[in-house]
Amino acid sequence: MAERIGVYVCHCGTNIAGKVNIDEVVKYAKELENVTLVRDYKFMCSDPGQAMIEKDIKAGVIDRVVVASCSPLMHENTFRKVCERSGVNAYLFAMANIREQCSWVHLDEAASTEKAKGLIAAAVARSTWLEPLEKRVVPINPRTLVIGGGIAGIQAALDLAEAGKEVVLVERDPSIGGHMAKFDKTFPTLDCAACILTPRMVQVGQHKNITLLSYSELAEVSGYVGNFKVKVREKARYVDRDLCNGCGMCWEKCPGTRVPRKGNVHEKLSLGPTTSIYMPFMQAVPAVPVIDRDTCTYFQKGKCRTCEKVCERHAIKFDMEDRIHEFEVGNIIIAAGLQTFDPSVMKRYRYGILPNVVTALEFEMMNCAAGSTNGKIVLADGSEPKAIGILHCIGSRDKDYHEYCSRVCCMYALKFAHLIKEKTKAEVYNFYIDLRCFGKGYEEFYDRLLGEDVRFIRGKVGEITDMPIHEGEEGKLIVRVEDTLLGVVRRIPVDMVVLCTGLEAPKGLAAVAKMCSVSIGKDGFLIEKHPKLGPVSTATDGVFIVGACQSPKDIPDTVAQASAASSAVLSMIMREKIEIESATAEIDEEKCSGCRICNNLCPYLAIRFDEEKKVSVINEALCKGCGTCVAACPSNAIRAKHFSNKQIFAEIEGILSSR
Amino acid sequence: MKLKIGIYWGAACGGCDVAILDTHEKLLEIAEMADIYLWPVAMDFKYSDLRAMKDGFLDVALYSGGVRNSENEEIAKLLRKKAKVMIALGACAQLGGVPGLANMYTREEVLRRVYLESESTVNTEGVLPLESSKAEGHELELPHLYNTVKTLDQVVDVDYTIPGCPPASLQIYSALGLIADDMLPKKGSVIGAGDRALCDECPRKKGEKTITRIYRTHEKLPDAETCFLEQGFICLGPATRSGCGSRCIKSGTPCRGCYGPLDDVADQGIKMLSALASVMEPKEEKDINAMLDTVVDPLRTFHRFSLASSILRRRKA
Amino acid sequence: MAFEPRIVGFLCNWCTYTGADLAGTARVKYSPNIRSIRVMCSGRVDPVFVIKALFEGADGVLIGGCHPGDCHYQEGNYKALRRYLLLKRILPEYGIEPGRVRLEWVSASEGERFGHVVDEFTEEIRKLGPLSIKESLFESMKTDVAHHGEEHQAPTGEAR
Amino acid sequence: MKRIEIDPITRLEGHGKITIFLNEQGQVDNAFLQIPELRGFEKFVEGLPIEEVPRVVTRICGV
Repeated sequence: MAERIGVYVCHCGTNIAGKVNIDEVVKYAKELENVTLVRDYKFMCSDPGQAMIEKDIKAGVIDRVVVASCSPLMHENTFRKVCERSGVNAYLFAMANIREQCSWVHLDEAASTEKAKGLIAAAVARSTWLEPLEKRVVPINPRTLVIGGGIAGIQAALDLAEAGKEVVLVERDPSIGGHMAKFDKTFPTLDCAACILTPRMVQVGQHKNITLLSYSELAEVSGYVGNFKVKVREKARYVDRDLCNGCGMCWEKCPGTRVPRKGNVHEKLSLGPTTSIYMPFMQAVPAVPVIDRDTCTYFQKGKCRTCEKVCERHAIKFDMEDRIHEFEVGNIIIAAGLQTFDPSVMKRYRYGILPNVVTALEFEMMNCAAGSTNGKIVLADGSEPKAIGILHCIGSRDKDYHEYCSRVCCMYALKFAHLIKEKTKAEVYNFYIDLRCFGKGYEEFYDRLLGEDVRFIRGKVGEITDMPIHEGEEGKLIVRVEDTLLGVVRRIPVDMVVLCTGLEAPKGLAAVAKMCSVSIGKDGFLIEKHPKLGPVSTATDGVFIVGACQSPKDIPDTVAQASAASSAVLSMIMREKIEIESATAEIDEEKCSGCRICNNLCPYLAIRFDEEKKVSVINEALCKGCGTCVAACPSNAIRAKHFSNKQIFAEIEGILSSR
Repeated sequence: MKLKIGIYWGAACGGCDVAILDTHEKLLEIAEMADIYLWPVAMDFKYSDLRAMKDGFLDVALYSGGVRNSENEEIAKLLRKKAKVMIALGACAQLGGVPGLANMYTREEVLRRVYLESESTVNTEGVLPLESSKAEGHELELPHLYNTVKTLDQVVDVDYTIPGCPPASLQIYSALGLIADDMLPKKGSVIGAGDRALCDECPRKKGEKTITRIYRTHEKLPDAETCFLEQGFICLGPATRSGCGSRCIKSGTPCRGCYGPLDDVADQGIKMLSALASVMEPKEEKDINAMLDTVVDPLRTFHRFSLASSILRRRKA
Repeated sequence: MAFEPRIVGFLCNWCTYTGADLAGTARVKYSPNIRSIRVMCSGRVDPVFVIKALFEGADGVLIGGCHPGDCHYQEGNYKALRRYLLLKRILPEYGIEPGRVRLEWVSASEGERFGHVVDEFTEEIRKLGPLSIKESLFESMKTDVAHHGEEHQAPTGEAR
Repeated sequence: MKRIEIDPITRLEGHGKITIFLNEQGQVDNAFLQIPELRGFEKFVEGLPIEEVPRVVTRICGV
């Protein structure tokens, strides 16, 4: 081999020279294979030290550089830059750490000198096998994709749009607004949810920098930070968005029934509008109705088209089809939100069986002035309840369901208690495990509730039953609970039970995560880059996560995260370009057998299986160069750039070459 | 010009020779392209014939079997001298093969077991083979049994390797074709086999892999369509060169590694060990160990054919 | 001369290598018997490297990674752990004490602990004595000589 | 005394040599069959998982 390696041994004043015999080391290094020259100097990192290297390179004496000095974590970059400006690729530089891991930590001079020799021999051997690598700088597309149009997505989209950056906002439902749009009041301030949310929704709908794709789902993501290619499937709503003026004639005349109506008031709660062509809710954005294909008389039976006839603007388009939109974006913010726990699996609470056992979300809708009860709290038969039990931690803090705390239930339970007290004369019982009122103004709100004649019973409810045993229990729901403060089992008759169902990762989140190369934790939520220092970033550069899809969160925290993510995205956009890892892994297609050992190993999901070629492929833009797949590949088809087997083998031989 | 070929077996079972014969009617073509000058299992030549040849007389030598004793080494060296191209034929010559497993023991342990302790041996006087002995006044000599089984390339310079235990017959035929047509690749190459691992030709469906436990053959009936490894059966396919035609896989048995490692893989067995450990599910030390308890006999499993060619080559005495 | 163990360390860039640097900055003193190779993640440590190091003359090998849950690459250290535990099961069959290979989680802030780990490991290896794999292989083949042939070739350990 | 070595014996499985000693009259005085090959299967099948044994011992003879 014709490598010409220059070895530069640094004294670091006396830091190295005081413990390592420099002359001996220099003499040893001169004998090593491929070494053309060896020099030593007081401070290699100083300007004259750097100039020494520069001169030797420019004189054409050497084409690779080894510096034996401090840790690469200290000065690798310094010397790489020297190489670069002298015309040698930065990756042809190797370093021997003879200070932090040698002269500073050992007492014996002879042993330190021997060790220094081994470390230098290793660096030289490694250097022989190093290969030049390209520094990769990629531009950042200033457009951002926001997935999810709840309060998190709305906030992030508006932050970016207001800063003058384009945003594509994708929402699965026909309208943006998410869960917050279903609430009446928000804790602890009791703001009216609609009053604070609606203006923002409208702003999103009208903003010139926001492309809103509602009733749409993410179909495909490819590419990498700064340069993602995204496909979004917009489902056919059969109503032309540009023509519709939201007059309401269509759904007034629609004979179809999206949901069967029965006598039970509660059965309508979660279902919203009932006709087949419907507006999701009155403040919906976009304010365009949707036809539910599954119940539409025309789609099911072939005739009707009543809506089409009554629409003066001819906005109904029965021939509309799903559309695929393609975008290029630089960053992605996932604000996919949450779904609430389905308590029907907890048989003992008899949700779905007893008519007056409702979930928290149903109770929210009952309270919402725009809901089907006009905000009145009523039993299934329409009458007013005399006592209501609120059960905390349903599906949360429960090893059988979700181990985590859902973080919002205590507070919304208190809010419910307050609303009940405000709207009815009913007795309110809160059955809790612990009350967690940790946010700003939360504890104060709890304190206020204690003064509102609300009863708190500490205990996890064992059962809800309608079987009376004692007098006064007939026609009631009986809450069986161990009052752990009194140490007795109690039976408390109520008329209505509200289950404070926890929050969980929404359906489809895993698919979105996979498309965006984000990992999912055991709890089903997305995993952030660092729990403390990278709460909205992910392991994949250019992909950010906000709100409840990261973990259960209340509105203030969600909004804070959304703004954090949008500022992180802005910071990316402002840089205009970003340098990405060069020392990545690559798969030699000619060698890959398609065994798929590596497919599950990559935390960044950079490895994909090409079904056509039957080989695994690494997306080098996603690869961070950890090398795990390389160590696993049983046929050495994967190569780690800058940490190849050859380079490491050479280092092993070199490091053991001195006594 | 017809090729002059010599075929020899060292510490081998003769399976490689039979694989040559198994080329069936192609054997006639081989006979047309080559004249055979040595092939103990099939034809009558003596060592004296080999010694009498001029150096470089043979165009090709095919050596199967490992190097287990002084005779093996001697003939290997003789063949090397007499042949222009030296080919290691089969797993034993390439990797040491199954007999290479003796490297887990010393020469003495092997001799003791075979001649003194074996249940079927009656040897009341405790006689062990002697390299030179006197019997009824006559001097007799036997080769020296080595302590360490060696691969052919640990003893002589090998030009090419045809892997397999045994090599697929058609692969031998095609490799001989390369020689006859003067199409040999660069020295040191493996010929008569694929460039990728066995999974490339394995007909089973392969998906992402997360293995929760290892099964032995009697513990579970394998699904006939899915990758063995995914089902928890240790299959060396991912670490083994293709070219055999997935013989074992097609007869319902996981690959055991006879075609040896891929190019640039320093240690087939350890590499497979790494791959397998990588796709195991457990994360906690306790769970990992519980799962590893289901990996029986790891050294011989990962190094079924390749112990003598592994980096460490043998058990440390 | 008294036996001085030679230990090769494979240290992950983000935790153990940084921790070892911190030991330096804090002037923690520990035995000079370890020589480290920096890799980006303990997940890069191929068991073949460990075997190679032992073959090339290391008496012990230390693999250093981030604590579980702290891996810079999320899960590389778990893969390292599984490979290490399986490798340990094969070593005795090679006649190598499993204690010669050790995996330690040392974080970037545990400079002092890094020193302790090296000191402790060095003493353990010292007790086990020299490994001398190559020498022992030579020794095992000393009598493997063909009658008429030349000496067998010395093991080279070249990567094939 | 004349010594004739048939080495190796061929066209059969396995390694062998025959050494024949002739007396002055050219008659066979003594003949020895020697088996120079040993691989040690007896040893290295010890402790092998039982399902592996049939797959290993088939390598005793492939003819």
